[in-house]
Amino acid sequence: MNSVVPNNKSVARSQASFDLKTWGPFIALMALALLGVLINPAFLGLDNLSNMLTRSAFIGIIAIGATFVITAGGLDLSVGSMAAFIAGVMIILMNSLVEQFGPGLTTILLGIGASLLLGLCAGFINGMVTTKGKIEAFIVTLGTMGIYRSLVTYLADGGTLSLDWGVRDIYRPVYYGSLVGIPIPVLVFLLVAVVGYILLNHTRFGRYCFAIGSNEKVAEYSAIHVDRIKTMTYMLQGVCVALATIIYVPRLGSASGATGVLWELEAIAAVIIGGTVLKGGHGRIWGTVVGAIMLTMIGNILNLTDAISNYLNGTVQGIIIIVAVYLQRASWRKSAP
Amino acid sequence: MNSVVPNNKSVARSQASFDLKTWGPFIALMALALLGVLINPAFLGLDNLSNMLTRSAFIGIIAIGATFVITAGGLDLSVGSMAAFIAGVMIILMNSLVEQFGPGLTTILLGIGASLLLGLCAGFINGMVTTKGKIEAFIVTLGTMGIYRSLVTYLADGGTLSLDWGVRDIYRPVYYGSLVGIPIPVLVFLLVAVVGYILLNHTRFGRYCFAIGSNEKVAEYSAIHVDRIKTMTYMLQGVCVALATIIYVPRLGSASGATGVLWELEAIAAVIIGGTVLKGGHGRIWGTVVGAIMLTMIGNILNLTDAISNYLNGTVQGIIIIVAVYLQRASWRKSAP
Amino acid sequence: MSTQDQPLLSARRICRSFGPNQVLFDIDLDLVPGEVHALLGENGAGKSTLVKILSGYLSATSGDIHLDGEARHYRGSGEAEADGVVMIHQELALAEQLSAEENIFLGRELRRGLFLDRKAMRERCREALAELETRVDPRARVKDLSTSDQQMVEIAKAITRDVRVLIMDEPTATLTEHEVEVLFALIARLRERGVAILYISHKLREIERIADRVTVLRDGRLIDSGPMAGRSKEALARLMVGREITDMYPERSALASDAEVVLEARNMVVPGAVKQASFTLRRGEVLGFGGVVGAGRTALIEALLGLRPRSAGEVLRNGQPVALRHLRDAVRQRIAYLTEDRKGKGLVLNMGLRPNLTLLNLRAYCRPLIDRRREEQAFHEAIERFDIRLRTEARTAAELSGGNQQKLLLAKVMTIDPEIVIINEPTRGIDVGTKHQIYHFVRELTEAGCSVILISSEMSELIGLSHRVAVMCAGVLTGVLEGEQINEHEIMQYASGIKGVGVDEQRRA
Amino acid sequence: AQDYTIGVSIPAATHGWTGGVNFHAEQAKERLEALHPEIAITISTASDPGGQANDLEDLVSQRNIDALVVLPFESGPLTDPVRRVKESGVFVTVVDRGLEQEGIEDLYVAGNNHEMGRVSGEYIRDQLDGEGDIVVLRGIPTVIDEERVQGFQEAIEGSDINILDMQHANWNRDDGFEVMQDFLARFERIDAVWAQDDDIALGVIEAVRQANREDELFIVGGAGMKDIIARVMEGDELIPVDVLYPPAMIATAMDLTVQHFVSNGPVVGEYILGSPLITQENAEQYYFPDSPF
Ligand SMILES: Nc1ncnc2c1ncn2[C@@H]1O[C@H](COP(=O)(O)OP(=O)(O)OP(=O)(O)O)[C@@H](O)[C@H]1O
Ligand SMILES: Nc1ncnc2c1ncn2[C@@H]1O[C@H](COP(=O)(O)OP(=O)(O)OP(=O)(O)O)[C@@H](O)[C@H]1O
Ligand SMILES: [Mg+2]
Ligand SMILES: [Mg+2]
Repeated sequence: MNSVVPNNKSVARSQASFDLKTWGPFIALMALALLGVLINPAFLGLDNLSNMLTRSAFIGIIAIGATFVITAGGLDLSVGSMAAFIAGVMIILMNSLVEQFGPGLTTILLGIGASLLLGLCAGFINGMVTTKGKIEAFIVTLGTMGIYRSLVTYLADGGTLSLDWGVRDIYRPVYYGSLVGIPIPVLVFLLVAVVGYILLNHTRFGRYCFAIGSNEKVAEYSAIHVDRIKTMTYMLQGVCVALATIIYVPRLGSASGATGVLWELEAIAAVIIGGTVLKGGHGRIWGTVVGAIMLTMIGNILNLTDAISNYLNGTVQGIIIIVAVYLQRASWRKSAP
Repeated sequence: MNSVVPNNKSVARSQASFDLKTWGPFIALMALALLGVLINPAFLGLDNLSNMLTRSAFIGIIAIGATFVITAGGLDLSVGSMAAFIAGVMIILMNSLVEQFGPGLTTILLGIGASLLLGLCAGFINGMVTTKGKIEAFIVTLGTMGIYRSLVTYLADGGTLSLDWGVRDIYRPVYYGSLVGIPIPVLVFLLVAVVGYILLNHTRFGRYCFAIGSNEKVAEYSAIHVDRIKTMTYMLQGVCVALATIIYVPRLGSASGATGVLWELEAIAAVIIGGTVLKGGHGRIWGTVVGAIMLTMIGNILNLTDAISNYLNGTVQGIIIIVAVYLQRASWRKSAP
Repeated sequence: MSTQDQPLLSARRICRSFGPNQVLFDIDLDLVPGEVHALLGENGAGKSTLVKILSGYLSATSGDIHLDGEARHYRGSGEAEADGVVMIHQELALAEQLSAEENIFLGRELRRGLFLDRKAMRERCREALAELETRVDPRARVKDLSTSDQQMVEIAKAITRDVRVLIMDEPTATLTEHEVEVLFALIARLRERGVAILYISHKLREIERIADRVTVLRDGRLIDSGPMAGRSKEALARLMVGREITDMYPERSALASDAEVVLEARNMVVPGAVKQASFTLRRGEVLGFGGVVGAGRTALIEALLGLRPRSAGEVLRNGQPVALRHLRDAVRQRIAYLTEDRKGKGLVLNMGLRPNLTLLNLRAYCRPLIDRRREEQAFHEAIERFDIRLRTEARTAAELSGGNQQKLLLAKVMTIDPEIVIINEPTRGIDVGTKHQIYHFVRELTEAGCSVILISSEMSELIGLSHRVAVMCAGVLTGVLEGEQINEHEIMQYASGIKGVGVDEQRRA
Repeated sequence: AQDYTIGVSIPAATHGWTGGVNFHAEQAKERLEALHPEIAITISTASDPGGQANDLEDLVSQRNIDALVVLPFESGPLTDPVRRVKESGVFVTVVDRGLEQEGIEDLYVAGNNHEMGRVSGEYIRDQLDGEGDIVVLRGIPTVIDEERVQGFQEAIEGSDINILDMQHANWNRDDGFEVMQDFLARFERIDAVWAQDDDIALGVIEAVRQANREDELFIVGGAGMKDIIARVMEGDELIPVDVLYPPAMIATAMDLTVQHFVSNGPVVGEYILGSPLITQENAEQYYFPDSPF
């Protein structure tokens, strides 16, 4: 009688799977952490954990911006070289401001301001060319990726731009300092994540991103300024890149053509691992945060062991990423066959 | 009664725009060639043109495979490192076969066969993990990208794998030789393009790719084996990569971790420049061919002049890509407002 | 050929649940060759769910399906199709980026050797489209076709297969009267050939014309099933809704003779679609727009609202020229627009119901963050006001039944509290009961001083509701009919360009 | 009248050292063109071996070069393309990385990666009195990296120096920083760090500073970056020495190639540059504050 295979669990699924969709990435993260501990107990060291989180802040902050862009159906390949470019300009600017203002707060604040402005403009350009020029985001940002990368190489004369040592000493705490025991980059990351979460899930802008990513036509017929919102996602991405750069520069105090290479791929990977859909219409900030931490963690775990030939790092990394995502997706699927 | 004739123009429109969509890439290519001639008449030299076309064959052949994958709504980031890996295995194999068979045709044919088989398998793996594992293609192929890249580094012990010089001398004509005045790689490229065109536009497989990329659900309802077709696109991509590798190896006679870096980006760019839609559902082989040639041409043109600092190559390249695509898309838009 | 009492396809005790909610309860259904079986029911009654089960798109929670007396367990629509059970979807199931021809043959392309036999397919496709008397170009991409043309492609897709059982889920919702006639002729031919036909529609007039047998569902239960003979439209409506429906069209609200003009369009030109159209709309008025599909009504209105580019024309709101460049400008002018394409342009199908409802006027629910409670409240009001039936906890708009989607869309449009409401085919896929409610709703609007523009291909709707009817033909606004002039014959004459201003002159120009 | 065209093909400035190569090539071009009006120099940069092979073809077919100065991305893949250039009658100078076949180049100007590793290894061995725990940060997995590591390992062979672990830091500051952070978290005691490259060393310095373990260890970089040399000059105990591997070798090669055309006799042969140890005493002569590297 009951021969026909039914789908009758679907609503139960809808709730259970919703939970699992939310918690899936966290579960995968825990599994990964367990692996880390098994490989080397030093993994759980406070220093190591704090190092790892601090590191993940760059990619994490950039990936939060990317979550918006991707949710709204776009793509930004230029973030890595944009970061390098912003870092370069910021260093040049601060180095020259030192002469006027000395290595003080003014110099740093002006540098930070310029960085944010630059990020905003860079994002604006990406957004306008994509929307007004009606060119695929892939092409536009591939183009600007090359442009920024070569501009920073040009600015650095092929070498490295180094921040004035005086400024560096004052600026240093932005990366190395901590507040109530938490490293500042981690705080910034958390702050950006919270703001991003609110923006994506509790504001009009976020809602519009979802709508545009799902169906641009419907968005247009819902009186949404599609081009404007899309451009804004790129601008937000730019600001996120600028923020990441602001906490990146005090770390090593330098920028070169090699800065931020492949960050775009890492950022997009973090976003997708987190459960955001690459084709748009569905985005999750906490997923992205976990994705970013997961990527950093894989690198960290590999550095904690010499069991594997160095040459095979990439293999292990690749396998872990695929397995982690599989586990995570599987946990959704189990409840929804 | 039936005096209403409203719809007759829409047909005419659809044809006009279709033509421009087909010819748009060619127009952009012509514009680019004109730029080349203006910068340096040597651009038109027979040697130069033949060099350029020969070069574009690698990316071109890979991009033709990518056209299928992308049309069917997938993505393959692993092609570059897959090429490196295949090249590596092929070289190791041929070097060891030399001892048995000597540096003859047998060795080379066996190498070629192994290469094709490997490509097929690699594509199969990508396809199966994506479809059966239900993991995003982006993640899977990002993972395999790392895996292949590190495997080739491992095989080469961090260094370079070099083809036996005896074999190299025999194998050399595959890249440097020509038939009826046309370099062999160009012939292969053309052949792959023609086969690809027929496959995409004149067989069920191609049509299913369009359907799946356009709407997977509808394809499934139409009794299409979605997973199978998708896996087949990855396998086709693998074969294309193997073919590209087969004509690549005699050129440089070696493989290392640095082989094929960023080819995936170039291949995807060629596909998108050619007018294939990144989100799937629409693909054009000739567009891809033109896209691949265009990318090579930009590099070639940059070598024609000293006017621009080498550091700014990327800037010029980026601008040219964006402008070229803009021109091409603009030509569609004019006729279809 | 099987005999009359031998059912071709029969369903026994079909149950179906979505999660904890059961939407079908022990449904029995028999389809007999050469018979048109009509399936009726309110929006959300479970009709689409039932037919999807019959044709293999969904599986039943329990129950059996027999074909030719043999039990069948379809695991996919492909298997059902191989048995000759073919369905025309309510929710269009076409690959948008493929051409009409490619869609029609999707999954069973004709081949010559390894290659597609494009010529043969084009030939067959032309034949099928010709049989349906439509002008659809086989090479046109489905994305670029109007909804009615898409529906015709869907029908063509079905009839080019070897059908034994043809299931049609509201095929006429988006069709013009002419196309409906063509379809009926086709149905008649298929019936002659001994095809069993299951036909779902909310248009009782159609049921009356073609059905041999009817089955009525209400809330997922079988209410009645039997021969059509001896049943009236009214009786069917009562069975469906469970109550009597009288005065389908409410009395028109009285229109003050000095009612001021709230909206005026002058000399609107849309390239390729509309030539020099002007009209006015007064306070409290229902202005109907008639014409065959493709006459340019949608183009005219959408150009007015800034949704499409126009090459000339002026829009005045309360006598003041206004520049509407984006739909947002129109919303600011308190003009609401209900699109005719609810899936393509109306609702974000993979988004929740509440976000869909508030998307148009999200501002009103922000302070400054989105206030979920207010959204929830608005949603409950909308459910009440527009009678949206939620029998399951639908997470996304895609899970609503077709008619309920339409109601949600109407509710969405009304969130801006408009003064001018432009509704394009508002009752598409809506059951009689709700239609009745919507008509009364239109009247309430005009009572309250709002003005309504009603674009409709349903003649009776235009006639029943409008104070004036503007008729278009081939992009030309041929005339505005008033009072006694508003009748079927007159509208047809204007719609086909026989009567009315300047059709020929303008076309020649 | 420009009688000679010299093509220079080098890797693009993707990290510090190649950046230095680019800089010195540009400088040499300006200097030589000013000095010898009859000579024109064209520089092209590539970001992978295939791209460099393209550049070589273009230099021949578009520019009709008379001489080629090439710093191969990798030896293996570029052997054949360079041979083809040679076969078209061009004077070939190979810089830094030797080709896999003998006798193609007319002139070979090279650093010595093996020796660079050896010098570093010997210094660490001597400094630690032949016993201690060290970590190694390697470059991008390539032949160069492999040769350096081999040289290094040969130098410490037989001593009681224990390499705790080696990881790739890809000649990149950020990677150097992160890998070192992890080493520091993992190992209680590290006596010395071989960073192989000054870019990596800069990252390592910051990581060590962060962990406040400056007193425990010292770092040996390589190449001769001005920032590092400045520290060596100042007598920084964290970075007591550097091992030279000068990007300026490209300029030397260009000079020699030009000499071949302007001087009377042919200039051929091998010019191997050593990898001297830069200490506080001799640092001054390797310090070029105007170089970007
Ligand atoms: N995938 C689904 N998940 C959850 N509920 C669903 C799903 N599909 C349909 N439903 C629910 O099942 C009920 C029956 O829907 P169905 O589409 O069969 O109605 P219908 O009779 O076709 O209505 P209409 O006349 O509006 O098309 C509705 O309440 C609908 O919300
Ligand atoms: N963007 C456009 N460019 C060119 N022609 C168009 C465009 N949009 C619509 N048309 C054409 O204009 C005509 C009018 O189409 P429209 O959809 O406005 O008809 P309609 O009368 O509103 O139909 P319906 O009854 O479905 O609302 C059609 O022939 C259509 O092909
Ligand atoms: Mg329905
Ligand atoms: Mg219309």
